[in-house]
Amino acid sequence: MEPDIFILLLAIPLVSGALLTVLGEREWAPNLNIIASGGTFLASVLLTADIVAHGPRFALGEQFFIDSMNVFFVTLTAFVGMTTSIFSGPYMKNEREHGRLSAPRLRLYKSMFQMFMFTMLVALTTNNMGILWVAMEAATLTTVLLVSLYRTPASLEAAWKYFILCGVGIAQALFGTILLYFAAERVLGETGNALLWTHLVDVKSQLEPHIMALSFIFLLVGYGTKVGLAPLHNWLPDAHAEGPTPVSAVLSGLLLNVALYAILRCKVLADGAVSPDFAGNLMMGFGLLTLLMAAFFLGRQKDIKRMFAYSSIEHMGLITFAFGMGGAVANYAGFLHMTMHSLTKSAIFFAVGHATQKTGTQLIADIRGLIHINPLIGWSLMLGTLAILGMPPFGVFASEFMILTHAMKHYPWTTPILLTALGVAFAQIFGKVQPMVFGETHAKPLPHAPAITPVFLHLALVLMIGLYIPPYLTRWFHEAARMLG
Amino acid sequence: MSTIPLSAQLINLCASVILLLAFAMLAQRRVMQLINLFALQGLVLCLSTLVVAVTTKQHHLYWSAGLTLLLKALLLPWILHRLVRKLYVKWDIESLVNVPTTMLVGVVLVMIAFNVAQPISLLSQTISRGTLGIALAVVMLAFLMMITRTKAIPQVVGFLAMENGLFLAATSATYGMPMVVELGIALDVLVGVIILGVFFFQIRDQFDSLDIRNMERLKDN
Amino acid sequence: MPALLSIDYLLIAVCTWLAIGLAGLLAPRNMHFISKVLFPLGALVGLGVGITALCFLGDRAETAVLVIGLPTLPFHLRLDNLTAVFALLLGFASVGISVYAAGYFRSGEGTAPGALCLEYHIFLASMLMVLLADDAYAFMVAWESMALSSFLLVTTDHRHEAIRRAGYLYLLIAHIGAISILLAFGVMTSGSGDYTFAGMRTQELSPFWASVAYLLALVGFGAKAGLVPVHVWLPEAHPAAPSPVSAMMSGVMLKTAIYGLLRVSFDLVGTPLWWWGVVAMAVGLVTALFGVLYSTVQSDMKRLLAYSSIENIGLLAVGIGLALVFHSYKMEALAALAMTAVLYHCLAHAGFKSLLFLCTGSVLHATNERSLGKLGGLIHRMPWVAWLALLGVIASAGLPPLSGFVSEWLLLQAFLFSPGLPHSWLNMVVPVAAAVVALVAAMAGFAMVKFYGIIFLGQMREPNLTHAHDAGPWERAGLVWLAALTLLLGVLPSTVIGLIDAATQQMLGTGLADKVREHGWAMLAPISPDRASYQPLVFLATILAALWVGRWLVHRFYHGRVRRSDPWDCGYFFQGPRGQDTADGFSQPIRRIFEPMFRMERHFPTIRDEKPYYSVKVEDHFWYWLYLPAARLVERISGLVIRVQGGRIAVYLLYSFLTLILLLLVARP
Amino acid sequence: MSISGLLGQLFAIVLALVLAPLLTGWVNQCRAWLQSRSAPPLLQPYYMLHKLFRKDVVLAHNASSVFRTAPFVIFGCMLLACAIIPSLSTDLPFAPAADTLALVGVFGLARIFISLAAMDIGTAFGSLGGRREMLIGFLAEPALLMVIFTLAMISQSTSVATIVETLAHREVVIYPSLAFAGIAFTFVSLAENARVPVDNPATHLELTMIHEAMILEYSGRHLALIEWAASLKLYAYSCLGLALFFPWGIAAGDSILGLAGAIPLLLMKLAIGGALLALIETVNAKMRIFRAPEFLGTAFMLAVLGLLVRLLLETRV
Repeated sequence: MEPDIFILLLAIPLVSGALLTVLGEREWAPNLNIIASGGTFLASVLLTADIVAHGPRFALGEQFFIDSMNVFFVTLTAFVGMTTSIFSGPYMKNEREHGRLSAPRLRLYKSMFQMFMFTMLVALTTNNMGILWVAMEAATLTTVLLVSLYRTPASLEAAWKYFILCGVGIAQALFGTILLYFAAERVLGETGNALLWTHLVDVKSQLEPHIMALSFIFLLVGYGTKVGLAPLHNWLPDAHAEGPTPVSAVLSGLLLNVALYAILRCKVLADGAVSPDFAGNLMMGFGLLTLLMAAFFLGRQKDIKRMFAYSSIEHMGLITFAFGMGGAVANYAGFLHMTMHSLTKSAIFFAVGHATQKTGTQLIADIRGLIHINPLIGWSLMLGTLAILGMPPFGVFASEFMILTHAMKHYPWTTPILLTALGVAFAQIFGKVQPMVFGETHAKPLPHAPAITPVFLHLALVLMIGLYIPPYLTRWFHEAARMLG
Repeated sequence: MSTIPLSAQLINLCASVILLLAFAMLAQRRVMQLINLFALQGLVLCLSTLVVAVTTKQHHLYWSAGLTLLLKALLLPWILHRLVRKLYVKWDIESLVNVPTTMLVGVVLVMIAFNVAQPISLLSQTISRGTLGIALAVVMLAFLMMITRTKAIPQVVGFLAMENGLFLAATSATYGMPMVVELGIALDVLVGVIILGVFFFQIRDQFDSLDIRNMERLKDN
Repeated sequence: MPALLSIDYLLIAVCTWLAIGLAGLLAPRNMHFISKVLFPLGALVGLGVGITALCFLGDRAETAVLVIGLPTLPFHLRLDNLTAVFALLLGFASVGISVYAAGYFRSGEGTAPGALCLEYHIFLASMLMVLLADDAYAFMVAWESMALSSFLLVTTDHRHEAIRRAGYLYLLIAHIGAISILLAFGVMTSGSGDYTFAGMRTQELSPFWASVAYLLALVGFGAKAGLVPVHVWLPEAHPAAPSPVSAMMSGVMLKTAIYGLLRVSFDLVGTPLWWWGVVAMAVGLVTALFGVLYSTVQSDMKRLLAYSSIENIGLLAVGIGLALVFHSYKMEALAALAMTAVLYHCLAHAGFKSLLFLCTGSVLHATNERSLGKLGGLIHRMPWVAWLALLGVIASAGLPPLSGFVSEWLLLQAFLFSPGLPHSWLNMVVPVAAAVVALVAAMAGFAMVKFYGIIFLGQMREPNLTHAHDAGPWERAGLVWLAALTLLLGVLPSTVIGLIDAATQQMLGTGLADKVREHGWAMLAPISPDRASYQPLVFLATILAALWVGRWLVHRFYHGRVRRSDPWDCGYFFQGPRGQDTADGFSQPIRRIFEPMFRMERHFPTIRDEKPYYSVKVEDHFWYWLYLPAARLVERISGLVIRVQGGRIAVYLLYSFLTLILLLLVARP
Repeated sequence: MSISGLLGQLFAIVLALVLAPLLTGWVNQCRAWLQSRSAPPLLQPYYMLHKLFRKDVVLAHNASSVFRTAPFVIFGCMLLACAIIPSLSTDLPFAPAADTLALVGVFGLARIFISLAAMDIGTAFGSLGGRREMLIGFLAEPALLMVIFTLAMISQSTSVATIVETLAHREVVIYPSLAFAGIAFTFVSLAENARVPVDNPATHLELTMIHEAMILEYSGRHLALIEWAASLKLYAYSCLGLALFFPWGIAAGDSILGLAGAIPLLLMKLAIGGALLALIETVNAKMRIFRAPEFLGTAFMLAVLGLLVRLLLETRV
């Protein structure tokens, strides 16, 4: 056992966050941010290698547990975190030169970004359902500060709604956690281990079904608020649209995933205790409702980031639906889709960020001709959009293909709903993005060249997975899917 | 009937008081009074935890009781008081719509909560098991309170009252969560309130009031 | 090193095309490198594809499994005779189009040449992959890549709002079609979860589910092919695209949809039911009639051709329907006749429609004008294009001795034998269908005369047309290639049928080749010479003889004197270009006779008009019957759903609260 | 294909070339008689052709090569049609070159060329004529095809020779469908040959003409060829009608005797047909151009009815 890597993984963001807070906004602060994120990513890769080589393991006693399921999320999180920090370098410089952000705000941004990464990594790696809750709440707090970074009325309003809705939601999750502890205690006794997931899984079939059902409802509603399941999603478009774009990218690409990850951990337990359909049906129902509603929301959007926020909701609905169906294929597809969505959506937000900076507006109607302003931005937005809409050969299609075919096989009645939603979403999003990318424009170039590498890095990965999923990734997904039962 | 031990009776009493306070908060228009009621609720919560701790000899429950007292009965009310003073909203009065209806809805919620909790609390072996329903009811009432409030501070108080309900649930169903979790929760709550405090000032700067009805501009329709 | 199979060659071709495309990104602005090196290379690869397919025809199917794809479903590929026929089409058509494109694309506005090169070659490669795919995933990936790359090609000149709209509509309908196809595949697996085509072949579907699968496939592939009512994208996208792309889409891409339909209905879905054929026939007839009617009234030359493509696709669907009907009654010989007609028409249409689209490209380059009302007399300035276009026009009008006639002839022959069907209703209806086909064929002639006469003949309608120039050498070479294909397909039907018969045999178990071969290469007699026969060479020889011998005779016995003067025109002296029929005027009889078929907005001048003008705008009924209502419905639902996001936090909390309460009350383990 | 067959074929072609203007002349003469005019000589069309061939060609300045090629192509098409249609004998070496469907194609090709040529000069009348010709064409063509379908179903073949043999050399069976088809065919023939009531071959009244409008700009040898081709077309249609509906007397083989017997019969039939045509042209008035669709629509309906009658009543015969 080599705990140092794991410690490093958590320590880097924590320490660098603290450093960035203490030292303030300096010339090298963005680089420190990037280096820290890169270090985190490196640590996550090493950790992954370790897990792949030696199998799941504990850390810090039994408080942290890393298996193939969460190590994968850790890598993904660290990766997107790294690319986001790269992206935010020039982005934030431009913001500062536009006078939209001052140095203290930038300090806040960077430290909170690292803290956010820390909380997410804790949430992903912890073995304790209580700590999971604490980390989720902490993630909310850090992101609230990030969302309100601009201190404009709109961003404050968004942050307030975010705080209150997610706070209330997460309180429900706490109630669920209490009930879970209650159920576990009856089996495991009053040790501190009763909230440890590894212990809970071992005894999941003995947990009292009534309590577990109730607990799962609270957990689903609670964490589901953070996932953005309809009708609990209302905070999400506001927060995405009003925060700085890098924050939108990590919210969409990572936070939603982590919340869903929390639900998945709970689902495993609920499946074991209650009849296997209970949690699944609930998730399928929420998933379908979310998917459908989000698709119809898309049509009326005037703000580009808001629109992609709804797109995130839509995809979260689809993923939730996939996990709700359960089974090896659907779970696999769900994980794949989460990955693809994270990568693609954050890439889109990067592109959107540059686009909005170039044009000085987030209004769809005012953004035109990106491909003339900067062909790379234009193409990346176009390709990203097509990818997120499920056009092959991008990876999103692979997962959607699997989800759809699985649904067709096991729940044929859901296919019309799924297809309606996907079709409507396609029409709406594409109809809005196309004139933004193409068309005429008069915008001028920006002082700092955009960091476009992250976008294409993401899209290249998505493209690769659409055509070829490397065997180790498959193995990961399979392991993870098996863990979900 | 008389088999219920004294401690349990005390706990039930505390729980009932908490529920009563929840109703009182639901109907309370003045912000200062609301904070006071919240502090009182925290105190009763602390008492009930203490009773459980004494009865069951669970050591960590002493710690949680202390934590509750410190945080919910003293620190948070103090912060809130300070905020109210600094924000000059001491005499803010909310125009609650239709208090009787709200109360009625509250009663229905209590019934629902009891019904939901009933089968579960029977499974519990804790002496405080009967209060699980009350805890759920408190959570829901706090929820209702957040829905009905139009000012920022009372909404936050509602949010904190919900935490109280959760804490009651934790002690009543399971004699409290593991210590590390409780500490984490407490820390989160504290940080949350501090952040919110900062927020209040920003909101007031931007909107000239803490009325959250001003914050309805981000919408789609 | 083991010998490479044909499928390997085709895979190499796919990779080469992709590599050529990527090479374009190396020097995205170097027009010379891209057009004079990469596009000709692509044409060479196309030639290779065509020759490989040609050599393969008649061989046993070859399969391959690639490493890429889903872990549970890697790309399965299969080369069989049906694939080979369409690969042949793709390869040979692409040669002409790529060569033409080498001379056509110039750097200017819109997409950079490098990106264009990439998109174009991805388009080619994905079409070949569509043909090769042997599992649902590979098929869908290739299919959508094809849609995507062609969408990007269509929007090459994306500064124009109309072009963007066209692209949007195209991709949207393509996507919906793709969803439908995916569903069809899903139904065909019948729950086995085996998404390879081999797996689907082994499934025995109940008639109901088989019908569902067939109808879904018809909708899905119909959306790509342009069957009514999912045709609306076609007349928008084709004119919007650069001409080589229009040619590629119309000539080749639409055929991949036909390929898909054939693949599903004759290969994957199992035994067909008789009414499937009737459905296809009905849809086909409506499409053909609709297409040809609308093509006659267009005043944009590329739209005219696009509608003409719709018509041809309709005829193909009729042929497929007929083949299905015969096939379902086990009348395989007749099914083979109809099937041959379908395959032949695919080839023929690929040739002549690509040719015509490329000709419009040359006209566009020479004049910057797409509207028929502003063209005219171009034969004097661009004789090469004009004469080659004449070949295309004659073929497209379905006249001997060119390619279009052969397939129409075969189709009508197939119709003639339908009275043998053991179904009295069908017996009655099918001849009427034949009548409609005849009408369509005749009206295609009208449309083509309009197309040709207005663009190339008459007086120049605009003064700037005098500066028009003929196509350059590359363009000319591409046109000649396609014209040669059209001519060859026209005069050597027996040989060609002998080649493509392998596909018919594969689908139906029997073919025409044996009978056709009996009578030598010069005569086409699919059943027996007593019943029907056709010798296109005699036609050609007679006409050429009349031309040369007649001319010689007249000169020999009389004289060859020619005097030039002003036209006579019954003595009218005002003979400006405005005196000619406009594009609208030419089609006036059609609009008048078929008035209910069009949605027209007309403006008639009155006596008091200061500036009298006449205008007519013809629109598609389906747009108002189907698409706008659907869009409005979505819009309305959106309007309802959007209310959820009302901005008030208390309401949001209430949603959350009610959700919780509802779940607590309802959800029970 | 025997030498005698080839000779027979050549003879049929030469006969067509010779007889066609004569038929035109005959029709004109009959018409003049019926209209109480003094008739032109029977050989007038020959004189005219000779005169036209001798004259210079006057081409419009912007006449293109299409304009100059078209007369030859049209002439060739008509020649081919005449070579295929059995006038004297069914044993024609050219016959397998085209069945009835291809024959329709041949007429279509000629029509397209003449329309294109009409549009080539770019005059108002030219394009008017071209448009109307195509209009008549696309209305007449399906009707003709339906007629052919009826016949083809009776004889189980689309080959003209086979149809004629079936109808002529079998025991007499009454086919009601043939009556429908015959009327439809007559209609179509009138329209296709630019006859009253659809067109008037004798008019240059600008708003009513179709065929004449298209050839306004032709002169000299080109006009001669076109006029000759028009005569050939009339001849071809007549022979086709006779062969399809009155096939008796057409020789089955290529014996000289059979041919010798067929010639007078053909002449007689043509004479009667020409006279009838003149009669029709005399008793009818020319229709407005937009009545033409109704006229041809009727023909189409009749042909389809004939087909249905054939399917309904005669399939069990």
